[in-house]
Amino acid sequence: MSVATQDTAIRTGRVVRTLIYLVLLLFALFYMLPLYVMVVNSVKPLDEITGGGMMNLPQVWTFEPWLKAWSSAQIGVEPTGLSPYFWNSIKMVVPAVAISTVLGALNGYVLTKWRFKYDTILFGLMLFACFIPFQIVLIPMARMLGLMGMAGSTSGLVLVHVVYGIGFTTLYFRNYYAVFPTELVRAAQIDGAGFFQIFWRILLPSSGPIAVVSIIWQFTNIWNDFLFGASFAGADSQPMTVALNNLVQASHGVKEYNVHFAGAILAALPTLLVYIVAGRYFVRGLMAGSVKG
Amino acid sequence: MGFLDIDNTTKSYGAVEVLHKIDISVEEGEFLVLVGPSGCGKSTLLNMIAGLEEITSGEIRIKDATMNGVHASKRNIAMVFQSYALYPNMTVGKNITFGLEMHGVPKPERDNAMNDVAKLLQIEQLLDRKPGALSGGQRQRVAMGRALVRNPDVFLFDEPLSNLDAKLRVDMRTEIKKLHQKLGTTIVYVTHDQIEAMTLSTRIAVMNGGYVQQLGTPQEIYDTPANIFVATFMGSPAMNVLPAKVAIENGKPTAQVALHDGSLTSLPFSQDNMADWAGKDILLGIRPETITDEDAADRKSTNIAHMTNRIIVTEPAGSDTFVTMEMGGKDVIARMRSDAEVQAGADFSFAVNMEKAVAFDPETETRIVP
Amino acid sequence: MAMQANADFKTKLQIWLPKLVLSPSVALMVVFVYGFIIFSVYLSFTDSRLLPSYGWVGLENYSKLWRLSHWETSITNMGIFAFLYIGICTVLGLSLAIFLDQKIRAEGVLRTIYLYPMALSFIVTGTAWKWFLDPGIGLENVMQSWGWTSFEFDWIKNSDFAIYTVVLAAVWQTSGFVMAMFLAGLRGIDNEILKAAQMDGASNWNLYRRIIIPQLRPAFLSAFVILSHLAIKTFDLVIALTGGGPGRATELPATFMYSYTFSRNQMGIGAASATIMLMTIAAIMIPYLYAELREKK
Amino acid sequence: MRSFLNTKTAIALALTVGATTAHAEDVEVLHWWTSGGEAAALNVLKDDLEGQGIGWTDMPVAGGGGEQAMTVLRARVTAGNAPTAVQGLGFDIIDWANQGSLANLNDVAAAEGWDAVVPAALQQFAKVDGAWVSAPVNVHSTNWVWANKQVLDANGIAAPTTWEEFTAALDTLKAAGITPIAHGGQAWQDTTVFDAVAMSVLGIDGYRSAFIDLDESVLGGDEMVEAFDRMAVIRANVDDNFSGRDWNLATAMVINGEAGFQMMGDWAKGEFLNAGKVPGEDFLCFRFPGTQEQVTFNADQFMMFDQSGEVSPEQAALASAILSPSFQSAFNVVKGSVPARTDVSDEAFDACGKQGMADLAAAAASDNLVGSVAHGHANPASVKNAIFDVVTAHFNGEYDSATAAAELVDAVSIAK
Repeated sequence: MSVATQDTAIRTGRVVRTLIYLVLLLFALFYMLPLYVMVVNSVKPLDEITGGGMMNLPQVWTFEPWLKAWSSAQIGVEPTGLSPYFWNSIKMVVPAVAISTVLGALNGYVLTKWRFKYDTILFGLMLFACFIPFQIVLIPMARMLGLMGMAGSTSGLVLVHVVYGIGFTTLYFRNYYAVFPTELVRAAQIDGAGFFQIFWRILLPSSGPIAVVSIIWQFTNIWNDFLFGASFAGADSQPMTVALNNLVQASHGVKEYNVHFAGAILAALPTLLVYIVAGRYFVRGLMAGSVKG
Repeated sequence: MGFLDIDNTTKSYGAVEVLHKIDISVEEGEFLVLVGPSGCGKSTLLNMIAGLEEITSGEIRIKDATMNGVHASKRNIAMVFQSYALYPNMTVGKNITFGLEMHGVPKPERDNAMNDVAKLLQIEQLLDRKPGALSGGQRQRVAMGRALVRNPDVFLFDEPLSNLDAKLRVDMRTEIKKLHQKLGTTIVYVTHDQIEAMTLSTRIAVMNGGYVQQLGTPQEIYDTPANIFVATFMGSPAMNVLPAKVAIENGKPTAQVALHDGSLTSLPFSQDNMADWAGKDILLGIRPETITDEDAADRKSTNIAHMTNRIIVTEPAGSDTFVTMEMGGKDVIARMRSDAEVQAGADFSFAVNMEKAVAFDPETETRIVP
Repeated sequence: MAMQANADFKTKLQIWLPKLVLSPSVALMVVFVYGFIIFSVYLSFTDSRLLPSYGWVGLENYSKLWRLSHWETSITNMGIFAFLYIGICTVLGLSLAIFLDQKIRAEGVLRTIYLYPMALSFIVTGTAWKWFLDPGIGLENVMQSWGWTSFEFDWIKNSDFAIYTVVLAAVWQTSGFVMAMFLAGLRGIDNEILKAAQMDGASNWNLYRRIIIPQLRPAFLSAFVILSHLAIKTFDLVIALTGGGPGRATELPATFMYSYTFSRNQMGIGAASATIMLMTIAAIMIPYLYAELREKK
Repeated sequence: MRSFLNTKTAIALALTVGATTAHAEDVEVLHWWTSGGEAAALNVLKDDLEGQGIGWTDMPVAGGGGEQAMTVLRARVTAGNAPTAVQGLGFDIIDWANQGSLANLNDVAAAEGWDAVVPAALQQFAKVDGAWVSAPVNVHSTNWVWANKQVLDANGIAAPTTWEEFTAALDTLKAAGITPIAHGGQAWQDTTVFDAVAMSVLGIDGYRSAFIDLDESVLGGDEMVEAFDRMAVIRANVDDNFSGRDWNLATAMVINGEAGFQMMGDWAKGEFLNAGKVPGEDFLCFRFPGTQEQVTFNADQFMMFDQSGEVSPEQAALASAILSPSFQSAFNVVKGSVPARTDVSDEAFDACGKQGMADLAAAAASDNLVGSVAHGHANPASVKNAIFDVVTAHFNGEYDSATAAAELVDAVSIAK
């Protein structure tokens, strides 16, 4: 395990250890429960679901709902399934995460290694910006996007997500770079490295752990966003969450719960994967950055 | 005009002036040590020479060219940092040649330079390792290698030995001195360790509170400290400074110093001008090694005073034995030969080499110049 | 910035580059955050309804706002929710982190299980939660069908308890993340101190209470910031879980603001509630930020 | 500050000039009809337009009975990027028309004679200041009761026609151990029931003065207290698990015979039909007792957003297609509603549909057709939601009936 599993000095007795395992397992069950409900019901035929017993394993296993959710469920007037929206989301998330992470890294670099008067106040303002409730920015943001000719486009959505992500990415990188030795920067300056060379050659190669935290955070938030996606996307750039909402919220007619669950899991798959794959670096990244005083 | 001139230079942060009108001129090949307690401004001054901090007023020149506003990389200087500041993501070789690469030196030349330096510092076998895999001493060598490879006009060292253990520190100290003698480069070296300052330097600037307290050769600094701060900062154990009154005895000025029982002893000055201070209070500075047992008194000295005083504590240190007594109401340390028969609580007869004693004006705390 | 006249262009550029690099972010922040906040505060003094309009009405929207029992409900709910959510997440996160730090065998797997809810939005898990909490088909039904016939769990249908189901789901989502923060904090503590304390005869309990937990202060602070920010922004969760019901029993300021601004065409009142929310956030965060950032200088 | 000033002028600009987005030959349609049946019905429209060489850019945003779509619409209009056509309901249409955002469809309307075939009560929401601004798709009537015929027969209950008969029927069912009323505890469902109940107490005139004219003496009057008392009776006949339930799950309870009645708009019929039930045989549809004369309605329409100062050919084509009798029939058969024009043949409709069309025509003729509060056809959104708040709070036991009536006056006055 790559996370620093240190040699804890704490010793515990056998009974206590058993209890600890029990508690940990119990909570694991608690955390798994909703996912279990979703998975189990996504592989059941609809009549088994409406017949009750949401916790029961399927009597007949079917992967039809998954196929339907992906490629043929009714989203709008076209039975396209979620797949085209999946790619819309990817096209939005990748640049937005990349740009906000790079900007956050540069900001953190400037705020810790190139300090100037009032830099702390500036950082405070950026941090406070994380707290703005998104509901209040919808209308003015729409106007700004319209003025910039980015309304209803993927680039507009990228901009929105970058704007409201910078605060967090800056926070992460600033805390991380704050403990990065300033002497290294000075040594590089004397060696003749410029502003960007220092960043690129000296700081960035050591930024892996915090970049993982920033990417996980941003990826999750942007992928899961619904409000901005619904409000600022055009017909051909609606992200996955909006499509999922259209699938699940359809107001009239039979609710195909199994398809809804399959769709929901599909919509969540990328973020789940990110957590499972990169999660092991996550604690390490937090350790290196955001929980340091 | 020296090789490196620090001319009337000050540094302020906002309204707070932290360095006050510093004037130092360093000749080519000199080894200047800036020494002082932490917060005295020595590192700030070094950073200003390096171009890492701006100069608020005044001028810094290297080879007669002003360095004000010149970027650190364009000053042809190299610096060795306290933490070594090795780039953790690069190999030792890369660390050494990074500066050359940044200055656009072609790769073959870089490799040659790297090999030369590695040979000089005996770190050839480390070139492919990452800094994380090196010991403290090895890192230190690499850091020096990185500075050497640039062949700069001035080397700057910022407390380079403070992270090493005691033994290694002494070894590296010698190593640096050898390098300096071999290469003859100009060095400015910051330390808070007065022994490093004394052993390495050709000249020392003792700094405190943003002022250069004294600038001079190690000997000058040691023997004729400009003031009490310099006197007590340089030397270990520190110089004893005790209150005394000047009296004229037999036409010669003497210092009247109270012993442990309140009785006065007379210590005659070698400096005749102390007669001007007759009847006044002064502070008398006596280095511990100038108070000895009678047998160890400096035979070349023309002015040995004698006194008997009670020993409070003895501290055998192997080569010497330190003895604490009370003089002028202060603890005073004397340095005995290790075989001197001293015993705590007993009275003992001391020889004081008054030729080396200095006197300070108690008001200004500056040395009364003969 | 004192600049020497003889500094060459490249050096000058190097001096200005850091600020140049920071400036796009600052510009974005000024326009898209603070500009919008000012705009929103301004709207709260206007007669805006469907769309922004600029007839000045003074404090009318505020006086209307405070007459709405609905607003009071959402404020009270925010208090209950924030208190319980932050409290439970912190305690649970810390406990799990401590347990997980005992050289647990399947730590990697468990950690991932605890963390994954953070990856899912409530648009994804909302239906599952609704089912689970619904007495007719969820936990109550399952327990009763397993033979525990007296088991009752109908909070989501009960105006007085529904807010606690919101807390439950919110805790489910973020406590794993808080656990990760504390785990990181625990891993950062010097083992020597622990050994020393054990030699001093400290029991495990005392070790944690007196030595370890006090050292986790930075983790506590980070957790507090992240949790309070999430608490204030809680929106999807309520919409997905209860829609603000039963009645208006689980309305929170964010849902209130949204519904007045967008569903009810009373943008002025919505903006007034947003202004009050922002002021509350500022009242909590500014002292915190001030203390945090000052310390680091 | 700068951005705000820009926004101010720019919004004014956007509203007067309008904006251009969809290609000249395409229509972009923002709607929330995403379920299979609805989408199939929309496809009829889409194919029709594509037959005329007009592309269809689909912009579905479901959620909250159109609330989510309205939020998106606001963002789109503010951005100067309004869709060509937007599904709209009642007062939302009037609000947007008053903002000057909608195109004038009078030329199409005159050419096709809409004035003559669309009921006047519906025209109130499609014509603003004498100008047609949207194309009505259908009329839903909301004061329906749906009943499981087997359950009623088994308990000897005939379709009740008065409140007394209704309460007697509820008692009978309760005694038989059947949930008398299937209901979903969501504000709009509570108010849908309230609409019918209030109508049954207040009558058409009282309903109008209370909910349309917002007359405080009626809103807070004794009859309103009586209406709330009846709501309490209904609440007492709903199972405990009603809160937050989706309407279609409540319908399923009636279909499965777990419950006797459900008060719901005509869209509930689709659920019965999907379950293979036959109107008149398996299930009954009748007006809420005491409201047999009246029809409370809501209507889906498509607002045409002003794109260039005048109606574009595509918008005209779309509007014309929506109002064509063939589409009206095809769509409404699927949707469960009745056509927005009264001259469409009822041939394709089932028993309930036929009754709905007849009721609508009769109510329109006798001035008994009135907008539904619950569905935004009686008041603007602010007032509607204020009423929701009170009705829901009362239904969930927060207020007694007298308090509820008093709160109603207060809440409406704040929202006005």
